[in-house]
Amino acid sequence: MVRDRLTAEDALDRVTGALGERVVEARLNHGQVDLVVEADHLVEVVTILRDDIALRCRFFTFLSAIDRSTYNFDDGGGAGEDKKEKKVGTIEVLVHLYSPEKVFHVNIHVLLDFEKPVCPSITGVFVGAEWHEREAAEMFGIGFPGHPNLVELYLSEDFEGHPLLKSFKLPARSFVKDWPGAKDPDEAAAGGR
Amino acid sequence: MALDHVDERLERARKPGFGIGLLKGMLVLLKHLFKRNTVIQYPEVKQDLSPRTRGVIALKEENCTVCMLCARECPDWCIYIDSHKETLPPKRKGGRPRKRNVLDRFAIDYALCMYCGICVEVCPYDALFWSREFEYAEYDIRQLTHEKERLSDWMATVLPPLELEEGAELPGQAKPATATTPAAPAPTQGATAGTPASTSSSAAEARPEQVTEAPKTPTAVPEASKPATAETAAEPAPETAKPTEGLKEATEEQQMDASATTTPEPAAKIDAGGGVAQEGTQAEVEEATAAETPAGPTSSAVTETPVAQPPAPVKPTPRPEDLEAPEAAYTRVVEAQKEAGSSPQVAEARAKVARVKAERALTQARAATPQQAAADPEPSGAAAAGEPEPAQGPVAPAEQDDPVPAQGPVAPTEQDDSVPAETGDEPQGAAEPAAEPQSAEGEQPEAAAEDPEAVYERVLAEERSKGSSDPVATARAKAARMRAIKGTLGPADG
Amino acid sequence: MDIDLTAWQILIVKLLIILTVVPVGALIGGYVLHKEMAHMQHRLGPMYAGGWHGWAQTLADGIKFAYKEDIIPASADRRVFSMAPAVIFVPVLLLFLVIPIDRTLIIEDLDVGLFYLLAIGSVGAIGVLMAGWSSANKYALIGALRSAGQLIAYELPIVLSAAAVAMLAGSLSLVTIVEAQDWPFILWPPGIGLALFMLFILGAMAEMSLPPFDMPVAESELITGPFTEYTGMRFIFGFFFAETAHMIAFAGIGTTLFLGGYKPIVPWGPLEVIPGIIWFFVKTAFMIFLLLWIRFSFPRLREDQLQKFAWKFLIPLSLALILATGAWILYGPGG
Amino acid sequence: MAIKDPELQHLQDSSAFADEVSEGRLVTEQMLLNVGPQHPATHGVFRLLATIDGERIVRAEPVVGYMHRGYEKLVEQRDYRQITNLISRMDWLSGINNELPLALALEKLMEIEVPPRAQYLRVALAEMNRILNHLMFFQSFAAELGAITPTFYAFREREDIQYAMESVTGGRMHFGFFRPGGLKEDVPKGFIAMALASIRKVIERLPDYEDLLTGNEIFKQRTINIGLLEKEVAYAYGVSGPIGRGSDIDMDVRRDEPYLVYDEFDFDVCTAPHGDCFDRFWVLLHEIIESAKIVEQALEALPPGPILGKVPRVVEAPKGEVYIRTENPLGELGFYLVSDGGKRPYRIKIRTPSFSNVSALPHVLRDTLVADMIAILGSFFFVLGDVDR
Repeated sequence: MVRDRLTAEDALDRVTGALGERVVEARLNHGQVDLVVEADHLVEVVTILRDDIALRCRFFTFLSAIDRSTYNFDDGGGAGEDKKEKKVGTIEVLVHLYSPEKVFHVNIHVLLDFEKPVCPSITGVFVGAEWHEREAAEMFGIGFPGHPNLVELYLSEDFEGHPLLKSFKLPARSFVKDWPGAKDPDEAAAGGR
Repeated sequence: MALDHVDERLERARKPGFGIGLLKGMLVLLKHLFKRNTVIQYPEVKQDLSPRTRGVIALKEENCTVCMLCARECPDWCIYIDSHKETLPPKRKGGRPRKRNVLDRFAIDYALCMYCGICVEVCPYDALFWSREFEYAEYDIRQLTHEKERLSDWMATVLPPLELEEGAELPGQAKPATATTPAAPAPTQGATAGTPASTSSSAAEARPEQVTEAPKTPTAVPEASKPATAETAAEPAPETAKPTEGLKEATEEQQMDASATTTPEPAAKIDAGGGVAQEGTQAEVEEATAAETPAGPTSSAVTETPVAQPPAPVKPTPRPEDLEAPEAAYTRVVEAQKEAGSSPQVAEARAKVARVKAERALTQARAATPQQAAADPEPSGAAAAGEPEPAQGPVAPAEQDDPVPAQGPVAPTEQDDSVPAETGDEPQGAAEPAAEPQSAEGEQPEAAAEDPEAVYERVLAEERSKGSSDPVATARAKAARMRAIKGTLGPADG
Repeated sequence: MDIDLTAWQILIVKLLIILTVVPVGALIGGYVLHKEMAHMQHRLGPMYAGGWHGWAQTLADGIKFAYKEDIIPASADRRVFSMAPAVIFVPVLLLFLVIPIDRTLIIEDLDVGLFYLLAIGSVGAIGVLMAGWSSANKYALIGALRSAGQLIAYELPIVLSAAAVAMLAGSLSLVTIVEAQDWPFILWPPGIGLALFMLFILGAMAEMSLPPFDMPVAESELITGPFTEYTGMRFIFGFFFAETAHMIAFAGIGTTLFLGGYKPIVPWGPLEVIPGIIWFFVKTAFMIFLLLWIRFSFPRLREDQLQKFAWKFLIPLSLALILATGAWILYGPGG
Repeated sequence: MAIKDPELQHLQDSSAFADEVSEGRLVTEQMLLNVGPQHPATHGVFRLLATIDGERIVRAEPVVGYMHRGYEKLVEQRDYRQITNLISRMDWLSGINNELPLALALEKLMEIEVPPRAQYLRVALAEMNRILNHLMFFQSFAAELGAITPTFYAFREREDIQYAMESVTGGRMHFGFFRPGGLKEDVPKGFIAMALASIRKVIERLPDYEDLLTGNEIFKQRTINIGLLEKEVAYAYGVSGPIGRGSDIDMDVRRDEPYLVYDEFDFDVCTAPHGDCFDRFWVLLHEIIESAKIVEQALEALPPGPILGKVPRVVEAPKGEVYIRTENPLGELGFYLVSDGGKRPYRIKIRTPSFSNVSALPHVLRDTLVADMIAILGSFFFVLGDVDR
């Protein structure tokens, strides 16, 4: 039940206070705490968030990943100020925790190297993360050392490639049939199908 | 905080009873043994579905100008359209031949369709409607592709939209008027639809009286169109394409209020009371965003063709005195547009439209005040100046506010429907079948006083005096001359 | 004029009677099942088959199944697989031999009628096992084992309650049992009579694996239990006819044992005029209505709960009732 | 036949086997039972790989992915209106609730102000859809336990509500009615009366359902203390909705972080402490009453006015990221919308309630009976479209 509801600001202060230097960057985004954390600090951060009495982020909402390789950071609005560094971390794991008592959200962004993304598994802290990590692994090709059985969740064994990466082109329907809307209004070719 | 009172009941519920619960359960069944059943015996008794039910999509061929928006917007790629270009003889002797898109094939493959209604929503010319028929199952999946003949047959089963709940407010109106759209009497010959009034008896007990009672009795509710004076945004603001209730099927007059140029961001002025984008049917403005466009057709931004669709119920015509003179409207809008930063052509086009609107309201007010004569129906969508290049889409907004709806593109059947309550069922001559927008605008054909050539010189001089640029002046003069030849009222000679 | 037939011919006539009356009864029973279920669930039930209120619905089902292809699974044990439905259906037919429909209208008035009934009633369990085992399907196997365990567990309450009735009537012949009963049928002897009746009803429902005892046929778990692999005529006879005919048979037995068979409900003058057969059908119809009513209103018990309910509750209760009836006979008003 | 069980390999030769049996130990091998993917107890295509020993389940491993349509990839190719119709097919029992988070996320990014009438109507339609969803699960749970009659009572009620919603949106399951900024159309005359009538009929008939099921001894025996899900485990798996509230998790987005106009209505959040099948069912049934209360308040206080805010014709979300969550009938549905400024989202992470709820199944199913597995699966209200996205 909701004990003492925190406003976004003091939730941010509490989180930064509790985590100290483990966090690369912390800010508020639409009333939710946004943290950028290094991969090796992740398990520590998640454990603190869950166990710290002042925070009690006990509800594991989800873990997923975002492939920001084609995200246009240029016009400044990108997630982080230093755009150059952002370009490197173009794939990130996103962990979202929620504190039912204090009613505030924490988004943890873990920036990973694009070629070989590896992020420690948090199934030790939240056992529910197992399925989420299996999905992120098969969809983004992220390695999760420490995961009990990292097998595919949705896709079949013989599926090559990682579908949710931007590089994975969705096999468009165009080779099945061409797009009916392709005709321009004024030169609509007569005698279509 | 878990609720305590629930806990007692929960704890009591969890204690094992001694068969009493079983008996209570059995009594519930016995009770139902003697209740009247609520089952509709389907084939004999049909459920009286709402006109909004998404059963099948019907096509009104006359309205389709092959703008391909629906085919592009469809997420499932299930609309196939073919058309060819035809050159039509000039409208009048002096005019140049006009090119027009004629529909060859318009097919919807209902095997793929997911009935989302994006096409019906996105169609700028109200050519697609929802009909509530759903009994068109086939044995062979190929027959599920309905060609345009069959789609037109479905038009017979399209029902007029429903009256709105009291609080409903149309975007274009300040006061919440229950703008009903007195529509054509629901076509009773709809094969299986059964008259909407016949609510299935056995279901009546279970279902409160079905919403659509008898075919909408058209109530001459103050038509919510914008009286000229109130309407400040005279320029062709892409004001709400569809009335709030977006039930365009029934708006008997259909307007093509296309802003002349592809305004990237609609310089829309918010008219009273409503948001810019009409609530339901946002005409799809952005360029075709086909689902996975393989190469992404580099189609030019299709002209944003918001279809102005003010409800067409009869409006109390304001007195001529308090209407703004057309010329004043024209000048006012040009300045407004200039400092609003739009390009000269945009400003000028908008001003022209505003002038036509103002003048139209003026003449209509003048015509309506002496007697409730039904202006002869001017097919809407008439292009004020020059014929609409197909690509660019119809230009002039012929906002037809006259009491008698102009040729009803929406009329389900070819027979033009008029507002029954308004002036009786005086059969309107069916508008020319071809959707070729008649270029004449203006309503009361008065005998033109002067001969065309004199009109030409006079207008040319006038325009020059007013300082408009040369091409504009000649264009206006020629237009005036054409009108004189045709003998309709021009904007200037209001 | 009386026709003198040899014993054989009488036997054939009797069998013919059974072979016609029981399937028709099963059809009617099926129809009543659909209709009652429908109206209890606030709907109409079959309306179209055969005209007014779909009276021919079960007939249509039967014909439909007859046309269905008769598939025997490849890995099934063919002979046992094809024999199983017969082993289930024939005992149900034989039950009708001894049920007295009217004072004289009884096919075979055995003086050990009740004993015969109970013996034939338990043959069905073997058929179910045969069906489950032979169709080489995991679900069928589980269904069969459950069904066998259940039939055996609930055999006892029926036998014991029937025994108590036999004690009260003093004979095993069904006709004498009916004669021995008089007016307030199940209410006499007070308490015991009603308890015996409830016992019999629960036992019968478990025998026929009607909900709440339909684990072997649990749709959501084992689809149709031992009969998952059966199609066509085998399915009809093994499952559908057997179940409905069984229901009618048990309703008949229940009427004869507890509700006073062909005797009028109230021994009041004018009611005596109505022939016994009418009374028998009225009471059986009530019994069928009761059985179906229970069937539609309850979820099913779990397998172990069912067994626990039988061994720990029903059987001790029936033993106690036997004791009570004995005491009643000795020290009660009769003794 | 060969013994597959690794521990029992030493019994391959018959002599060792004979000694085992002679020592009185019954040698049984565990059977691998495939429940699904076509199985009446699973709500859709879902396979449970259960290793059973007799009738006791040793380990149950759900195999998902049969319904995986790849929403998160599809969504990156579609514009926002097409997405609205797409995601209403995720949890197909609550079509309109699925569309809500997308509309809210876009309104938050584009700072659109939604007129009050639209907000009230959204709440009313969402709650009516919640009642439809709950009635459906009330019926399917009862059917799985063997009671067939609740099915028809539940559908009788659903029909009226669906009819009312169809007269507004045009569809019965997939509505496609919410737009960023408001609704597609306004409600027809008579809708309020019809909706309130159908809601009141549900409330008036709930005591029947209580007698039919909750009071029923057999039902209690089948569900009490079956399938226990502890509170901490539920938190760890992210279980929310009626299942979470059945395990004493007092969380309801409508009350904790009120979106739309939920803060203007008074309704209770019903929770139950024990975390077994009975409690989950109890919470589900009582949420119907709460939803009905909300619908009544919303429709009676429906303000006049337009139903669409100021929305540009082309819905283009500005750059930015936002996580919006709403109380879907099955739990917390959240959209993490990353927008690149175009007409199409750059990425949407769809956090569906059933995905997390079902991931807690193996924990609950350990050491239960086969018949209980059916009760537990029935009491875990999940829809496969939600699980597999």
